[in-house]
Amino acid sequence: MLTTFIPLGVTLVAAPLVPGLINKTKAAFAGRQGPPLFQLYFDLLKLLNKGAVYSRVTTWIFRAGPIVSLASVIVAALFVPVAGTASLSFSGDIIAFAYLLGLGRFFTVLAALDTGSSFEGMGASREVTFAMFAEPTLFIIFVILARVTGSLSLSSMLTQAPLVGTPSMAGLLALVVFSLFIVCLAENSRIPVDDPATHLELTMIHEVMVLDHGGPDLAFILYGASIKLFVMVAMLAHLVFPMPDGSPVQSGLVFGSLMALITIVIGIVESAMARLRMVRVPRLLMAACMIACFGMIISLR
Amino acid sequence: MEHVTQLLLILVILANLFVLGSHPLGACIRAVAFQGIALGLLPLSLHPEERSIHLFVIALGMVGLKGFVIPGLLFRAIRDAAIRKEQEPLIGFNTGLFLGAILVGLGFGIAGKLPLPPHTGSSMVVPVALSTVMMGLLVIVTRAKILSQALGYLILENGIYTFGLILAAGLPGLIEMGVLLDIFAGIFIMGTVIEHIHREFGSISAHKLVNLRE
Amino acid sequence: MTILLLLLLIPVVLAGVSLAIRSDVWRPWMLVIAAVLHASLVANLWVSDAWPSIGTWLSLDPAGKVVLSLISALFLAASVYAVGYLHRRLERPNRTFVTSLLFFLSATSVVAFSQHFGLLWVALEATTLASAPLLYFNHNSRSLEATWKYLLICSVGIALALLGTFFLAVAETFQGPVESALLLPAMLPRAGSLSVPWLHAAFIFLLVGYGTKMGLAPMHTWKPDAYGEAPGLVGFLLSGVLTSCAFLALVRLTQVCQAAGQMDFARPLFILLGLLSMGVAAVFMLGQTDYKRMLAYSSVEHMGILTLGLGLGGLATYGAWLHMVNNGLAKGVLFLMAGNIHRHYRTKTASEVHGVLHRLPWSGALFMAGFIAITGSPPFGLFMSEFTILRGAIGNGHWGIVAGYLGCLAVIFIGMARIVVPMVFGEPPNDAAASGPKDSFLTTFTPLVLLAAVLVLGLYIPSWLDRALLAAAQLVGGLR
Amino acid sequence: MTFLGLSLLMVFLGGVLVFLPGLSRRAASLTHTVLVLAGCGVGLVPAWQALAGQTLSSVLVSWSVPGGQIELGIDALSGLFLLLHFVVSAAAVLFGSSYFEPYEEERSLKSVRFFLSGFIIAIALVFTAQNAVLFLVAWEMMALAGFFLVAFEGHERQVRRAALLYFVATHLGTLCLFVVFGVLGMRAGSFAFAQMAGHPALLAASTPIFVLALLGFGSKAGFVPLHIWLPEAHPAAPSPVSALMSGVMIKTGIYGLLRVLGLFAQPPAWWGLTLGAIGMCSGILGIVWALAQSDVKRFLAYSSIENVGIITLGIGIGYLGVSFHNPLIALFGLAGTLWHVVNHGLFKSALFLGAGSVLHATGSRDMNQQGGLFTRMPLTGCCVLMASMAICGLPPFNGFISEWLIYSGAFHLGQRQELYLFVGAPVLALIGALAVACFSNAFGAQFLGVARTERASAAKESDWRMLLPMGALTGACLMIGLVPGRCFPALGRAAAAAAPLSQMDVLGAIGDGGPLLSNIGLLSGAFLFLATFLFLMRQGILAGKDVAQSSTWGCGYSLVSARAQYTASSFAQFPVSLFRSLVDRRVESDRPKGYFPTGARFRSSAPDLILNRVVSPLVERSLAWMSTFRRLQHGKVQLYLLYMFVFMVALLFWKL
Repeated sequence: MLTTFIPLGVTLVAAPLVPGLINKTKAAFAGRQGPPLFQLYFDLLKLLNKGAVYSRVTTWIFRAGPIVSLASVIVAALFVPVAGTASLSFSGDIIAFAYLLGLGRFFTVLAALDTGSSFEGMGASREVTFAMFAEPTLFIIFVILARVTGSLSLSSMLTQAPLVGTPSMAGLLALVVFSLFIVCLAENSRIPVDDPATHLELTMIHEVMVLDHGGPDLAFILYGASIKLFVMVAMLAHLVFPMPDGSPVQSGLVFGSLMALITIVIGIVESAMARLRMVRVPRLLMAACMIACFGMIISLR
Repeated sequence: MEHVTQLLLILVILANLFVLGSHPLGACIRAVAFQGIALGLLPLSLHPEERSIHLFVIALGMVGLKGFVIPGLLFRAIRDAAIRKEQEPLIGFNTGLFLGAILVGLGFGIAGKLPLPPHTGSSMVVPVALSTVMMGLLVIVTRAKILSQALGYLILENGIYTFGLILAAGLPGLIEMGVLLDIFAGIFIMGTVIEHIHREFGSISAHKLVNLRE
Repeated sequence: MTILLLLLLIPVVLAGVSLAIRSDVWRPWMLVIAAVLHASLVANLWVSDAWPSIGTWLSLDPAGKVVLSLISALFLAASVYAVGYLHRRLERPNRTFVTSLLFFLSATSVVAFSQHFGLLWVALEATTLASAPLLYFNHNSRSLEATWKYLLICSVGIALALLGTFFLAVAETFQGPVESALLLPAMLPRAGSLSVPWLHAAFIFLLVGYGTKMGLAPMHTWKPDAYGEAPGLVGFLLSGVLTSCAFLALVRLTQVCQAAGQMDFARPLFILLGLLSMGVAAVFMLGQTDYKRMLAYSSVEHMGILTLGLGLGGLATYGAWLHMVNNGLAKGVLFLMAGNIHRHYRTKTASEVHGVLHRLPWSGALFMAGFIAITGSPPFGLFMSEFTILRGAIGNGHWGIVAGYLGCLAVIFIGMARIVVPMVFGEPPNDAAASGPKDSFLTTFTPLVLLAAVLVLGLYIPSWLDRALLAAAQLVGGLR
Repeated sequence: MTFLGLSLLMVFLGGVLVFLPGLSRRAASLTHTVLVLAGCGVGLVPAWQALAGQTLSSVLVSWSVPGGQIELGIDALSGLFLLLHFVVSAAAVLFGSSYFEPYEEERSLKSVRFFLSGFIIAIALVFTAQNAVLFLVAWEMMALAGFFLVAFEGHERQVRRAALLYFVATHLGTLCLFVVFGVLGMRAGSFAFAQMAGHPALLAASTPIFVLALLGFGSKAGFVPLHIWLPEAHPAAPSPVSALMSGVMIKTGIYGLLRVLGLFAQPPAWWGLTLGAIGMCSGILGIVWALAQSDVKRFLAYSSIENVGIITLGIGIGYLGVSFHNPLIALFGLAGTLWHVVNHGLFKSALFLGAGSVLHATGSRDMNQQGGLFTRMPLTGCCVLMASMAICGLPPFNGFISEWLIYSGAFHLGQRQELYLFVGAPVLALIGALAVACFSNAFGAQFLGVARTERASAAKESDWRMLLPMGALTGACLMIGLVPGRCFPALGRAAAAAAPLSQMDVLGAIGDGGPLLSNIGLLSGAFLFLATFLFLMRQGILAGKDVAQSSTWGCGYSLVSARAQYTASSFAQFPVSLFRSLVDRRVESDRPKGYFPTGARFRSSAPDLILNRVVSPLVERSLAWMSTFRRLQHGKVQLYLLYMFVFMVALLFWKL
């Protein structure tokens, strides 16, 4: 029974590496040395050892926000395959995956509104608006994969996708990966949609919602964000190149290199582009949605 | 007796045209009275062979009622309303006459559609009756004074009565009397209402009676 | 035989007596006495299941029996209300009012019994003349104008009906003189030998003539003026009793057509008139501002429904008969309540009347319930009859008629709701009207009984009434 | 079935005994509440038995109305709806007993209590009537009782207008039903549903019946073009009544639709597609309009339209499954639909009762004037939070279960060849995301942050008679969310009764549907376990440390006033601006002028798009056109006679 949870264990352990690698690539592009790869681990340890400061205005919902968002992401990570196998998979778990992410987002927004500050309200409103485009795109991708692989469980969808084999699938693969990549950037508030490293409250989206969290709560939030990023990148990895079904060590190596490759691509995108204007972000997400629909039409032939 | 019936029927049509074309209200009432008398005598000429008392009584009643009692009522109403001068119809006289002619044609047209009942005195009765009915309606529609509208109603009744003559035998006396009684009561109530209107509105012109509308 | 004589003579005798009575306070009780006697005699007819007749002209048949009992019931309710009403209106002498009401009762009873077309015409003309003074009770210029228009239009209409009766007589005697012409029981067996063109002409004239009495469009123009200006009580009697008598005349006409096999000539005419009346009522109801005129158009609509039911035949005829009974009862509630509201608020424009529920709780509730009943909502009887007529229309596949029928019902519901709901609910205007006469037992008890009757008819049709309606419907080719 | 009779009798007594002269106000309220609660309790028994699969004998009483027959019977489908009905009615009446107390002084509540009982009885009759005429009578009596309840505060012009709109809309809908049942009755020869089911003669008239049934039941259920009365009637009605209307009365439309469409043995495929299309556009439009509202009850009314959209989408998927002979899709679609009907009944009535409790405490329905109520009304806050999470379909609650079923039906449908079938899942996802936006906004604006007005800050928690029903309803939501596996067979039976599925393949589909649902139950359990574990971990970590209190981070600006917070309108301004063409958003504001602005004012409202842009102009134009005809009644008696004369001559020439 224990072996089934290895993929979850790998995810939990390796998740903070991904933001580290992204910051490393951005530093390399900027010609500076940048923080060490394991910087996030050290931050998490530091935060866990701190006390906490809560605003007088807030209720227990503010304290429950980080806990629920982390728990929901961890349970969602159960379904995502790591190196070909997932901890838990049943037909229809894609819906559970999406709605668990929704649950995390719901409680983060409530925690933001609880503080009663206008910045957090602004961030919450933007977060919820962008989610309105990301979710349908995600579901169109799931429908495409369900049509192609004939199954409704996330792990079998991603692993058995005969994408590379047939020529027509190459076009479909490109469309699906591209739209999923944009959704990943939007969900994890990376550069084109939101700048994780900004300090100007008016421009933030995700960061401003967690302004008032400190100490262990902030640790939970950062850790949850990194797991979510790891999970999305893992999905992309499985789509880009199907895992060889040889020994676990071999598929593990392939999976690790793919993850690193995609993370570096994210880093490159972040260093090459600036953040889009707030009005343009819905257009980008709408473009992702149209691309997915186009992929859907192609998959029908 | 055929030509006597023709004569009386022509008299009825003439009375109609006279009312349509003439100004003074008094003259119109007299014309309608003559029409009533002519109609009263018509059954005698239509069915000469029947010498039954029943026919005489009805004829006498008709002549008395239509010739003298009802015109008397109308004259009394005029005297109270103190209007002697002629009535201004809504449409000019010649158009009135022209319409009258059209209606006579219409009456004959409709009568033509209906097969002639075998044992009527003459073929003229049905068309004359129908055109008198239509003329009566025309008088009501085109006159401004409500008294002349009552007059038009009277002409209408005369028209219907001429038609009733065809089946003089068929219709039992009691019903005949009932019809006469109802017509008389109708005119009587109309007369009283006209008096009230005169007292209430100060005139009996129909233009005053338009404030009940949507 | 004696019951029939009594039924006809009692009102006349009491009319004479009430002429003699000088005090305005005691005279209205004459009405109640006449109504109670009349009702007890009719009840006796039902209990002993007797079919009295005098000679061949006056005899009772199923159709006449239903109409007679409806007349008697409605007159009983009206008389009880009239006592309360006239005691409140002592400033108006009610001598002519009470006597003409009693003449009205006897005339309508004659209509119910008459089997002879001529006698039927005389009786209907008598009802017109008897009801003219009733309209003029308020003695102001508007009611005078309404009376004049009522008299003129109805007299012309009835005159055309007389012409139609003569046409019918000619149609009958076309082959040669026959004994007892125009007598229904004699005419029906030999209806085959009627001359068809004359019968058609007679049908058209009688339809237009009695249609005027019934208030079918386009001969309905007198109705809004007459009901708008008459007191609520008179409006109720005209819309409940007089229209039923005119409907009976049309039924007699249909009997003749049925026997002569000319129903496919008559059906389109009935349906045309029915739908035209409902359409006109719908159009005129929408922008209506005066709630009494609204009830007049509602009466035009329901007459349209009756004629439509008669025209559709089969199941719809039974529905039409049931609808006649329901309509009479429901109209009672609405007109009497409109009378109460009018006297309290002293205005007829609906927009100036608000909060009737607060000011006159009983009248407001009954007015609202009456509105719900008259627009054919289920718990009340009108839904059953309208649904039966609809089933009749669906049965013989007239989709156009179904659409027109339901379209008019919908528009009329919207029109009436826009008038009644703001009147019943809302804040009452707190001006001097607050001092108007309040609800009293006499002015609200009878409408309550009528409403209860409509409610019972909606939920449970007693078997004796069901048999009577079926017998009446079978006269004109109806079935359950 | 005697239980059903007994329960209806008790509810009826509850309504009538109120009129006893001797009764004091408190005694009247007590008798009414106790009797109706007991009636609902007793009514639950037959519903539960029918759902558990027992076939109950139907009551047959001869009724001397033409074509009518009093026939009451409960099959699995009626059992499900009855169960929901009695649960929500009990909660609403208990809530009402304390909600109506402030109205006690100024007016007598006899009529409201009578009509409330009448309303409950009529709905129960609608669900159990097996004869078309009885169904119609119960249907209209429900509409009537609803009208009088909506017009409870009839003295206000706005409430009167809403009641009138509601009454006209239901009546027009009923007219369509007249034709539907008229045609069914005439073709099948009898008005009993049993005889009508699968009758061969019905096929010929299936299209008109389908369209008219859509119009008739759709206007009651609230499909988008016919929904115009819903956002007006619910805010006007008192809260317990709007809970009952939104939770149960709307479902009578769905029940009727399922019952009538279930009569046809072979439903054509385009039925499913039309239902799906209507469902999708009702869902999206409903939730977009909800987002733009600032009045909480109007917001909940629009959210009901959205949920009805989801339900209809489920019916569409179910019927597509039936016409494609795929029992799995059919079962998922229909079971998901029926489950969402029950779920929506539970959490929507809880939300309305929550709104009622807030209205009771603060006296205002405008979300922009509330704020910070969670600290003052914690229990109401918890119930509304749980209900909001349930309505958004978030995992530990029951909303997720029913949406999961509809999703899997949509996905299975998406795997078929036809292009247009893939749209179901993404549209449902968009609706879900919008729902998260709406309800986080609504809950945040009302309960979180700082109180924006002194009335909000003076709010007090409601008494137990308001909290108990809310708590029970949200508890039921959580219960269903955690153990869905056990409820699924009952839902399967109800779905089988709703659609023409053969018994055999239904059991097969239930077989493999069951374990999937138990997985989800496990999932929710795992999530809750993990959340408590993390909570304990954090408690452990913070045990030693110091936990301080300070003010929220205001970027250094310390004098933050409560009005600086994001209100419901400002939160919704950005998402609503993306749907500009769909939302008729009216803003009245005078901006601060000059260098030292004295004051500024901003007021935004979102009246109903269809009502203001389509229906009102249409009604005005038709009224104007009709009034041109009214000039015909101009008062000149001569012309009246001319009409008669011309008509007669025309008849003579036409027919002679």
